[in-house]
Amino acid sequence: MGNAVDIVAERETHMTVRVWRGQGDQGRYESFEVPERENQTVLDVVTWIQQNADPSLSYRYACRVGMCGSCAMTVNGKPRWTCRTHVQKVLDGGILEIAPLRNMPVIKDLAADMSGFFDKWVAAEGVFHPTATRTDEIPKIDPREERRVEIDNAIECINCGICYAACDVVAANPDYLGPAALNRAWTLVNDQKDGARDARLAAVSGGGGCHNCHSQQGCVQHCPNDLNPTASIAGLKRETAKSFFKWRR
Amino acid sequence: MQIERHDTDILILGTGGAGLFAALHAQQAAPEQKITIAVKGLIGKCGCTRMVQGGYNVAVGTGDSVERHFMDTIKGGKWLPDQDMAWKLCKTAVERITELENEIGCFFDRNPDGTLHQKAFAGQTADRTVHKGDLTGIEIISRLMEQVLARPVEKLEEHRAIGLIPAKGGEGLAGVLFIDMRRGAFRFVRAKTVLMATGGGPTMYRYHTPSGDKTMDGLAMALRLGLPLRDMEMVQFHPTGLLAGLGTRMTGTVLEEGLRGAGGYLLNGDGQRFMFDYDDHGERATRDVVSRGMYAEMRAGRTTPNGGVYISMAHLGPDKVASQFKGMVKRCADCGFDLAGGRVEVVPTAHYFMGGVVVDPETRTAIPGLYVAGEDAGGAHGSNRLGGNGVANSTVYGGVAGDVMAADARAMTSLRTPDEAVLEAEIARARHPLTRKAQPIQPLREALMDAMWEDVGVLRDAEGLKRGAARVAEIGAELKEIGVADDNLAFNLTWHDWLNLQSLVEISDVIARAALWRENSRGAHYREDFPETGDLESSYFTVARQVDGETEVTREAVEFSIVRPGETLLKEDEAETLVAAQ
Amino acid sequence: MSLARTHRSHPLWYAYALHRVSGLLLALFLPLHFWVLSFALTDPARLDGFLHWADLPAVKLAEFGLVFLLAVHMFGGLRLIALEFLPWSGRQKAYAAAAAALAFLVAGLFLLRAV
Amino acid sequence: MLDLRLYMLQRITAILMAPLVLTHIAVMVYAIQGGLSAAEILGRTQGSLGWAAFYGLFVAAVSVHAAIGLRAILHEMAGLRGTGLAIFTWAAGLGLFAMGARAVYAVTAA
Ligand SMILES: Cc1cc2nc3c(=O)[nH]c(=O)nc-3n(C[C@H](O)[C@H](O)[C@H](O)COP(=O)(O)OP(=O)(O)OC[C@H]3O[C@@H](n4cnc5c(N)ncnc54)[C@H](O)[C@@H]3O)c2cc1C
Ligand code: HEM
Ligand code: SF4
Ligand code: F3S
Ligand code: FES
Repeated sequence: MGNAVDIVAERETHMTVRVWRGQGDQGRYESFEVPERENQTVLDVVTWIQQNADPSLSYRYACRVGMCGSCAMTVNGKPRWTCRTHVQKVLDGGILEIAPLRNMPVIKDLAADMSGFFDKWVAAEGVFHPTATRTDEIPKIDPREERRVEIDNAIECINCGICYAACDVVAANPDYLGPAALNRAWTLVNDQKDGARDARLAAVSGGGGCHNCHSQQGCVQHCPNDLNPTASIAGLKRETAKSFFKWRR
Repeated sequence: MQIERHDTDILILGTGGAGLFAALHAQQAAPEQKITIAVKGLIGKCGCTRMVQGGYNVAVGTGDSVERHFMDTIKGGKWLPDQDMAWKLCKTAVERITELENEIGCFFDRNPDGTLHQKAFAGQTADRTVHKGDLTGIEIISRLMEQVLARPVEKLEEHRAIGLIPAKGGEGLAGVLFIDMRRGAFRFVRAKTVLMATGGGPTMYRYHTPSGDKTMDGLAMALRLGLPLRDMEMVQFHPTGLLAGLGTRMTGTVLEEGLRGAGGYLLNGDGQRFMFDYDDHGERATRDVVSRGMYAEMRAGRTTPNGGVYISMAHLGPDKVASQFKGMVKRCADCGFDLAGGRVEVVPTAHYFMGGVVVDPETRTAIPGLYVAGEDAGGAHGSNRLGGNGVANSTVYGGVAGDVMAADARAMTSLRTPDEAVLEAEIARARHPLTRKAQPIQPLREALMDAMWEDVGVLRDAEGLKRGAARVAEIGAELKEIGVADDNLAFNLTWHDWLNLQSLVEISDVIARAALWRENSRGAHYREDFPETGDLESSYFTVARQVDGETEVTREAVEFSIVRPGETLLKEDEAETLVAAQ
Repeated sequence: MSLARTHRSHPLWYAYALHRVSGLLLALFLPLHFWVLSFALTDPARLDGFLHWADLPAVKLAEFGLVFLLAVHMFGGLRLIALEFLPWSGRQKAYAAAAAALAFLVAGLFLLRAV
Repeated sequence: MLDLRLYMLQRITAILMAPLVLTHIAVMVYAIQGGLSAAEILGRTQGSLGWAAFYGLFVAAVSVHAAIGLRAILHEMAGLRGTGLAIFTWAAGLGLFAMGARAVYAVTAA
């Protein structure tokens, strides 16, 4: 065992990692030399720096397997889940540049404040409104039913905020609810068990609603779970457009 | 020391299935009470409930019954479970799953006819596990999180509980001391009732599955408060943890159970299948059996380059594997492994902690005002937890705690006055490293993980356990000498690493002692020097508590309040199992 | 960090940018266009002056640009409306490329006829 | 800052304009050959009710459409909001419409 580690140490190659450091709006990049390993994610690199080079480095993670959506950062310019991003996949000329997620206030270093993201989730009515109680039967629902399939395509969101960081409308329009919240709202619009369809359509039709999306599709491009918020938002646009004509009648 | 003070009525620690359910139920039952939910990470985005893959056990399938679910739980726990708790778990799960579907908005997988799809995990005699693909936890926690976010509940995110503070006269719990992690400041929150739902988490082993925020803080706090902890020797190992080498957080993360179920092979370093040397069921044997087989093979030196064994799926057809286990294959691929076509190194990995605070079926503890639910509470699973009973347990008892706390808080007119001496002592404990010279902490964490893995792990004996306890004690002493730079305490992960390690050391010591104390082999606990199960009729469970700074372990007889060994609740004409043989 | 290394470096973001720039330029050009045409009422000779000026090769090229902007904005806009109102198609990149190609074609035709 | 109403107006005007733009481009491609002259243009359009309706519709639609488009751009890229944004939108729409209407009148009035 000890031997194997020594051999690795001898041949160790390093990469240059530039890490954003700072609190609030104040900050700058700092460089670290980090040993390369065969199995190494971006989160491992960040961890290595905190454990070996600079104990004051702040970042956030929890599950380390792509389920909790806590560890997203900007890696070489792009938003990514760092626990599931192998370094070799993103290393650019031996350099790794790591910054906090875009479009959210920075708490410190690589940890961003996600509260605005979740406030909008609620504002978009991304919350189920029951029509039955625990004493009723669980409804029989055909899993192949069209609306169910629509939901299935969009439901596996881990609220990581990556799409939110990849969208320029979010950056430009502080009221814009953003792709993840709207994506969730779309699943609920299709949910036969939900009782707040009209309220939800109204919630996504205001000044920050789905109609502000310009179909940039950065959200689709970067979603680590291959979800398609653009399609969901298009769905909301369609449903609200229908209601637009209905309300007028 | 300046601390911020803050009052509430109902305080909840943790936002897993237990914490979130408690918040919802408390809010529904007593909307006039102020409810505060505090968590080490972000609401709903930490802890293990979110990581649940397989699913949720509940007896709602055709032919299945609460009695059958109960019997499986008792047998799975090798007659050690608290039967009243196990019964309430199985019974209330039926209501809870309906609540999740009808009130919270979860949607679990359906059969073509629209009814719930259920499958059988190992150790179950009916198709009982409700699930959402293999991402059941994300569905449950995301939906619960939305409900809580939308309600008037005070949220203290990235607030780490570090001490349970008793009342001055000792008549109950006064409140909880936190570190507001973002600012690095202390905050004391008083409450009439406090739920501890911090989810245990055996992350003191070299290989472990739970999320990084779980470091036994809750049980360590309970221990310091003098509460009795039961079944502390019971650590469940999952056989197939990913082995990706040192220096990566991927190592230890779980590869789905279904891989073995579907016919995956475990191969030793020489490429030979070995599980049939240990058990007739081969790779399909239960978690504890497979873990032991793998451990024995590894100890015999027939290992892979990183010291584990291989899982190999390729003989089932890479395309088929890739489509059947899409998520798992993608996860491996992201990290550079080819699960569908190649071999992946695996190792048993610490997964779940059956031990916990002694509670009654209403989640009450020995201290008025403190309630415990979820993985922090002991009793429901005994010596082994069935796959699918974990999330059922946390959601069932979280809800129970919310109801009970709401009623109890209503009956109280005032908050308790804290014992300032304990408060000061807890602050001093947390500040201790800030008064020492800064040094790296990780080597010590690794030393602990090695000690626990090697000496208090899958296969145990007296000699090893004693050695393990000594190693843990030494690490604890060394930790006291290690400092953390105090120039900026805001979001200072290194300070929290220190505190994490202290919690882990405190509980590791209890695990080693309890394991040494139990001189037989039950469920997850296997003594090579005492391989027998022992007499079922005189089954006992271990109880550990700290008295004057020393941990004492005693035993208590299991009360067979519902069914005795050899008996069953199933009717005579009922089949042994409803699961078609595989 | 260069544009190529941001979240923007994918074809559909460029398509978005093109749609915005073309819309903006058209909206800026429009008042000028209206102003010139109104000379038909007030000062026909001046209108002719402008039109002859438009015979200059450089201006022809600018006109090609205008037609391209109009065409690419229209095809791009139709693409967006299709995306929003028709069932989802996985070929968004192909449609964006087709919109740009069609616009080139139309503008090219215009240029060929103009010279 | 688009709500449902503005969005619908912009999409409806866009769809309306698609055939108009195509026709407009077709006419240009046809007319450009051999150079343009005022007489040629006016000869085609003056006194024609059809062309007056065509361009009248075009101008109305484009005023609404472009004003809303510019509104979004100004909000997102210049941070304009509230009353300022509303005033700008109306000004842009009415201004374009006034200029456009005058131009249509200029080329189609008999
Ligand atoms: C990978 C994996 C897969 C699993 N699969 C299944 C399965 O298929 N079926 C099943 O039944 N069970 C499964 N389990 C077990 C199940 O997840 C747990 O039993 C259950 O979710 C525990 O719920 P909980 O609410 O008690 O704790 P958790 O969900 O773990 O939540 C604990 C919470 O407490 C917080 N916390 C911790 N310390 C502090 C502190 N000091 N201060 C404040 N907050 C704190 C944490 O951040 C977290 O929010 C799995 C576990 C893992 C790790
Ligand atoms: C057939 C004709 C047209 C179609 C189909 C069309 C379509 C569209 C669509 C769908 C949008 C919304 C884009 C978004 O929200 O992302 C848009 C925006 C816009 N359009 Fe048009 N349009 C047409 C003609 C015009 C004309 C002639 C002008 C200019 C005078 C114009 C100016 C604008 C502007 C300024 C925007 C805003 C761009 C942005 O928000 O990024 N459009 N157009
Ligand atoms: S839609 Fe995708 S990128 Fe956006 S929050 Fe959900 S999982 Fe993350
Ligand atoms: S990136 Fe933004 S603009 Fe729309 S398509 Fe996605 S939300
Ligand atoms: S740490 Fe949970 S998604 Fe990365």
